[in-house]
Amino acid sequence: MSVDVEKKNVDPNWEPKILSFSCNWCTYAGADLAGLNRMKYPENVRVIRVPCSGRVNPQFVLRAFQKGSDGVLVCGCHPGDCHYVTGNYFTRRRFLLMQRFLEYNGIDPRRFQARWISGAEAGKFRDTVTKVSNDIKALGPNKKFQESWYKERGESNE
Amino acid sequence: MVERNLTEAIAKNKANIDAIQAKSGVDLKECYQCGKCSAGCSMAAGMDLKPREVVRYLQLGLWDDVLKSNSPWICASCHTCVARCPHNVDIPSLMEAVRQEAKRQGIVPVKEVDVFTNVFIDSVKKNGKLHDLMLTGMYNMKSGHLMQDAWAGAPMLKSGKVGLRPHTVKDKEAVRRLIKNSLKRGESK
Amino acid sequence: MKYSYYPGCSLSSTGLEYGLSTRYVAKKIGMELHEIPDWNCCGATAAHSMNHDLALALPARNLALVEKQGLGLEIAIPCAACYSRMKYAIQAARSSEKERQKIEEIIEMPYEAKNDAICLLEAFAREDAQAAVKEKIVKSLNGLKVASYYGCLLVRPAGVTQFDDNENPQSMDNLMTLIGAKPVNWAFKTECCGASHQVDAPKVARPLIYNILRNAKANGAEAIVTACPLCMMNLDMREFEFNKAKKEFDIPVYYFTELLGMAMGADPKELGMEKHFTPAVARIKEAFKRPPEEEKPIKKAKAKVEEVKEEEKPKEAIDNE
Amino acid sequence: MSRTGVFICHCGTNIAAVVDIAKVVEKAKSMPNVVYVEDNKYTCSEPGQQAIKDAIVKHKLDRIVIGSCSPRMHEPTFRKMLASTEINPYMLEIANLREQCSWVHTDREKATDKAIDLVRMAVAKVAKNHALFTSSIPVTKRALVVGGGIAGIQAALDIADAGYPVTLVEREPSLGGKMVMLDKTFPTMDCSACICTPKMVDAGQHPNITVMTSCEVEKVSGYIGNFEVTIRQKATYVDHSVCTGCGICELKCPSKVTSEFEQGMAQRRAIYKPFPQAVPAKPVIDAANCRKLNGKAKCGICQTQCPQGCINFEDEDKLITNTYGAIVIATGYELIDWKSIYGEYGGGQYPDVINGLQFERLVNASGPTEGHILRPSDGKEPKSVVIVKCVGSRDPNKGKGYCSRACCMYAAKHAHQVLEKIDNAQCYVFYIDVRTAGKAYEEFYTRTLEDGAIYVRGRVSKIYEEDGKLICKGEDTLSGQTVSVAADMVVLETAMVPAAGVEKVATLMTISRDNDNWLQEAHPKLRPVETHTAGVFLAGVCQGPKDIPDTVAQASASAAKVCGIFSKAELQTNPMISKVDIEKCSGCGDCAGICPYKAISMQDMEFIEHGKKITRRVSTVNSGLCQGCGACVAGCRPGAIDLLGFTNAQILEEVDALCL
Ligand SMILES: Cc1cc2nc3c(=O)[nH]c(=O)nc-3n(C[C@H](O)[C@H](O)[C@H](O)COP(=O)(O)OP(=O)(O)OC[C@H]3O[C@@H](n4cnc5c(N)ncnc54)[C@H](O)[C@@H]3O)c2cc1C
Ligand SMILES: Cc1cc2nc3c(=O)[nH]c(=O)nc-3n(C[C@H](O)[C@H](O)[C@H](O)COP(=O)(O)OP(=O)(O)OC[C@H]3O[C@@H](n4cnc5c(N)ncnc54)[C@H](O)[C@@H]3O)c2cc1C
Ligand code: SF4
Ligand code: SF4
Ligand code: SF4
Ligand code: SF4
Ligand code: SF4
Ligand code: SF4
Ligand code: SF4
Ligand code: SF4
Repeated sequence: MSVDVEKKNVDPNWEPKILSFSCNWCTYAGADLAGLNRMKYPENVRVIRVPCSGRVNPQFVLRAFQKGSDGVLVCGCHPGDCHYVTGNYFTRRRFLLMQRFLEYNGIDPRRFQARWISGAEAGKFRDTVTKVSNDIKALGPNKKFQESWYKERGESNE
Repeated sequence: MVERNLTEAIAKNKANIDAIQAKSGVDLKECYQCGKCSAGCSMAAGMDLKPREVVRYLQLGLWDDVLKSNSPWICASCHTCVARCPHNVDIPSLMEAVRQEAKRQGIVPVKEVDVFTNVFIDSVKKNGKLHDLMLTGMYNMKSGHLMQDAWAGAPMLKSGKVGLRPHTVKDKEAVRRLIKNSLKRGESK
Repeated sequence: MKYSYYPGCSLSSTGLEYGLSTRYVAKKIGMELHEIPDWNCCGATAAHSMNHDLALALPARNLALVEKQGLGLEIAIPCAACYSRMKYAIQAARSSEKERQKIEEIIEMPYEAKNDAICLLEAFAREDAQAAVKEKIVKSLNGLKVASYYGCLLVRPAGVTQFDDNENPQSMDNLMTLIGAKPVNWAFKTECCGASHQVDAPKVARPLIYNILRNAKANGAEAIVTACPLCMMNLDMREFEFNKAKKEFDIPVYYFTELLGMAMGADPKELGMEKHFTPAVARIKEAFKRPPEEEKPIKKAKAKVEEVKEEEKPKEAIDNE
Repeated sequence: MSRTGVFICHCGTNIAAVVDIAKVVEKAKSMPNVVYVEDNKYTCSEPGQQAIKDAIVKHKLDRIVIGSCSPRMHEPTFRKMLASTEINPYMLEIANLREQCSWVHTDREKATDKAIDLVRMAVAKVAKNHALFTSSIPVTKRALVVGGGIAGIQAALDIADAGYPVTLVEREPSLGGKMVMLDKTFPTMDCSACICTPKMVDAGQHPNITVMTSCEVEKVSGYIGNFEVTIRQKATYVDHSVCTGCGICELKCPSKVTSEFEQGMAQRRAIYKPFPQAVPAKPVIDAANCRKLNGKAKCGICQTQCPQGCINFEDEDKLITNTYGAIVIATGYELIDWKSIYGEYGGGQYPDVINGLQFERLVNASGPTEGHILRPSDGKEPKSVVIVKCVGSRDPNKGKGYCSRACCMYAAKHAHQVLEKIDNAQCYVFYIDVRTAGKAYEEFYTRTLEDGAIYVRGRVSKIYEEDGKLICKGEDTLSGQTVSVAADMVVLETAMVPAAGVEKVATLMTISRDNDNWLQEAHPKLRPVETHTAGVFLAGVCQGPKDIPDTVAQASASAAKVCGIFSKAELQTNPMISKVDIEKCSGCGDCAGICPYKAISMQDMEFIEHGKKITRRVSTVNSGLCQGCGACVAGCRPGAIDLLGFTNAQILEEVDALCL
């Protein structure tokens, strides 16, 4: 199995680009609550609002890595608490498949995470985002996947 | 009773109190002063500060009162308080941490407890096992309670419950080193 | 039923009877107790009053010796204080690699925290032991009313000992029922007896014993059973002392192993029972002479008859109308 | 080319203090399709909204992006605003610059960078937005109320009085819930039965209310306006249509069991009404305890005795299905099982340590002691009574972390009753705080103190029996003294916990529960009776501990919500639902299997292909049922199904915009 990129020649000011798909009912609400409570967390995570974590196509994740994202986080309601009853069960299944696929393609599985955060768990949102951000910072920029991805197609990564 | 200046107390003792929280693993904020600990405490009758009050005084920064209190020395570590506490405040750990700190500063509010502890450990240091006769004898001597429980001596000697000769471990040196190693590390935990 | 065995200092001194009776009963039921070679004192309450690391290291040396012993058995511990200290040490060593290494450094021996510790009471409360005990019973205590006293350290802190309920434990009561005694429902099963403070703070600690005895008496107990040499020593010796001032209590205190031994037909001397401060032999002998307790099945049968009757009555009522 | 307008909000200083608005505006100007950018102090305010409207006209905008607070806050506001312009309300995206940017970051430069990214993502997404249109669905003007306590009764009465039919489902044999068990109610001390039973009777006789006791909801499908609900009518073995409620059967039944209604302090028969004023005033057979039905004996006495011949031992559960436009849940609470968690209070071994509801029955004139406060153990009058508050409440270690909210007041009530009814009584109340947040509540508490109740501030550590007395050991934390009271009886005011089985109800209605299993309202302050499932409302304690005044207020509020729905002939649907491209659909049916609302069905359709008519199975979405979760979309391999408002194209644009 191929490993992730070494952290050579990384600009010390480098900030990762992290994308978080967050379900409207739980995690997005939790993130809003974190705001209401004036909690602080790293700036490098950008949230995309989706109605349900089950809405997240694997295609979105692929595209994110392909376009230069350093990490992707999918967040939804706790199993059993999905606003749409079962959406997050699909998320869970798809997530596992996706993670395996990414790993196979040489992406550290830590770059792709799924978490359950309820609308009340503002603190958990903050902690999760902070942890993921630190983890990915430690991993360094994600290039490997893009390179191989593009090379396969005989294109450059620029 | 003197008025307590909380502004001063909290500012002055914050470091000490933070340290005691870290050492005991107790978060003083967890306690909401319900008093269930004091109410069930087996030794409360002999304490100058009830278990709840120990926590309260620390919450308010009244550190010196707690250091001088006899409560940490009297606590029997029976864990009744924490078992019933709604917020799981580990008072015996707190008591232990305070007692060790007091002792470090040479504050010994209950001499007897200290003597007992020292004599006990001395006995273990000497033989690796406890020698009851030596424990009682040395304790009575050092604490000044010369005749305490002396009535029991004869019948116990007779029944063989206490012996003149101590039981000992074979590898006394190992136990001695172990004690030395522990004490040497001191509060390095 | 094979255990490593840590008797602790008391069992060869103040708790002599406990040691004798344990050996007796264990032998009877085929429980193997392999004494840890060259064990040392666990430090009891004194070590952790003095120093945190010492409180872990003293028991840990014994635990390391068990590993060296190489039998791979659980360790049965008769004394509640020793038991508590061992459990703390095991928990600490298992809590983190750092903690475990620290312990190894202090005791200068390898220690992997492989073996579990249980209290002797638990060993006897297990199904296999209970079945074996049942087989060896030759005499019944004929409804002798006993108050089972567990003290604090067997059941608290629950997270450390993980044994029985910490307010109303049952294991000793069950054993007592097994030998024909009748456990009383009382409220001081797990109240603290003052432990070491009976020596160094007697003024505060004495009333604890007094209250325990009083509640046992108030609930009709004819005897108290214990599973710890410190509890036993405190209760037995101080009851004797109270009675010297004013004859108030007539409640001998036993080790549960003594009562098991007696039910198995032991001679009190074999168990060391004549060594108690508060005389203990007569009470048992008297109990053996009592008329046997009514067997339960008879009661059941009676109840059945009643039930049928009750059902028949209304039928008649219908016929009448 | 689309013409996007971008509006950045300062929110006073909420956003502007952290985000460099000028820089965001500057950057936004160069984003694709953006033709106009401005910033406002308060975008949601009247002038703020007007500014947008003006800009739309002046710059011929066809879609807009607002950088402001969370879309969860003002998306509806701005959609409504757009409805009065040329632009479709769905041609709007909001960048969350407040909750997810200025409020959570402090580094001005980094926060500004993030704000720019968020605006860029919104600008990218909005370019792919389409106009969406709501459609309307008819409303079935019939309500279902689940739970027949005071909350359910009040909600049913209010809806019925407004002229709509209501079905009131209660799983016990009678309406009434807890309130009808209570003796007097604080703070006015009116007789609970006197104010509760008339309401029960009103509900039972109301022409618009169908009371269904011994019933439970079995299945729910459908959506707001049209819920299809299956109710299980449990076998009662008594034909209520002919039963006159004469009670002969009850008198003759030989099987006695402990009465739930009397909290275990009296007996009832196997054929029984829970209490005399039950509604309906007709008995049911408790099959588990009936000797005939449980097979223990032939019996059948009730059948032979009943003059009406209503007993039918062959009765079976029935399933009844009906359609409802809205649902109110009012399943209430039960008291925590303190016996299993408080060994220090005797764990239930002392009969004279009772809970609050048992006390209510003891003081109740129609209770087992006819209103005399007597000890369950020996029927003697207790002279010294200890009341312990917060048992299982505010105790995360053993019970629940929350405050049960009504017990402070009913503890005061109980103390008052002890002192009033027992001569020379002593009453001690152990408490941690006295919470009297209600009109006339503090006055009520003060009166109890004047009655002579001794309040001791501390939690009781242990209760045990010695010499016939219950010794309660506590600390009076105000004096710092450990104290003990030798009581004849102890009343534990125990925590409220959600009614058993609430999980099932919640799952059926797809509403969420909080960590303690209370049903979750849509917003703790501003939508306290709504749930996240449109058309399902909450009333009473099922949402969280509360007393009767609050329960009734909430019940009426939920009734008003229901009436609000019923006042409309039709409902507007959410247009953000999934849509199938039948050309691409392979007919695999995966989506239909995924949809949690069963909104997708597979249908055969006729197509003209190469000039030939062929029939193909394709997926169709029921717009009334689809809730817009998008699970089907992620599961469709050919990409034939898409979610309007969150299309694949829109989200991919967002991803691309970020990763630029
Ligand atoms: C000891 C005590 C004293 C009190 N005294 C007072 C007082 O003096 N004044 C005051 O204001 N408040 C008092 N209260 C509080 C009061 O009891 C509650 O506020 C009130 O009863 C709540 O009513 P409810 O309808 O929400 O719940 P409940 O009364 O619990 O009613 C819920 C009903 O729903 C039914 N149900 C549950 N689950 C289902 C299901 N799945 N399907 C169908 N039906 C179901 C239940 O059987 C029950 O009939 C007291 C509470 C206690 C415990
Ligand atoms: C310092 C403070 C902090 C608070 N914090 C919180 C909190 O954090 N959370 C919380 O939930 N609650 C809080 N509250 C309580 C909260 O303010 C009230 O519950 C809530 O505002 C009540 O709303 P209202 O509409 O009933 O009354 P009001 O807000 O008083 O509104 C009444 C309106 O009616 C108008 N009016 C009055 N008389 C007439 C008349 N004769 N004709 C026409 N108009 C009239 C008034 O001008 C006013 O606009 C707080 C209260 C205070 C004092
Ligand atoms: S029982 Fe716990 S919460 Fe209550 S006063 Fe004691 S330490 Fe504080
Ligand atoms: S552990 Fe100490 S403070 Fe706690 S109840 Fe026991 S003696 Fe009291
Ligand atoms: S639109 Fe939102 S951010 Fe702007 S002023 Fe209103 S509340 Fe504040
Ligand atoms: S006897 Fe018949 S009519 Fe009378 S209450 Fe019973 S079932 Fe109803
Ligand atoms: S059959 Fe007999 S036991 Fe059953 S309800 Fe009727 S009378 Fe009661
Ligand atoms: S209402 Fe009062 S008694 Fe009840 S939980 Fe809250 S504080 Fe305790
Ligand atoms: S999953 Fe896609 S292709 Fe399959 S039936 Fe549904 S819409 Fe058609
Ligand atoms: S979007 Fe969700 S609710 Fe709508 S059809 Fe698809 S799966 Fe069903």
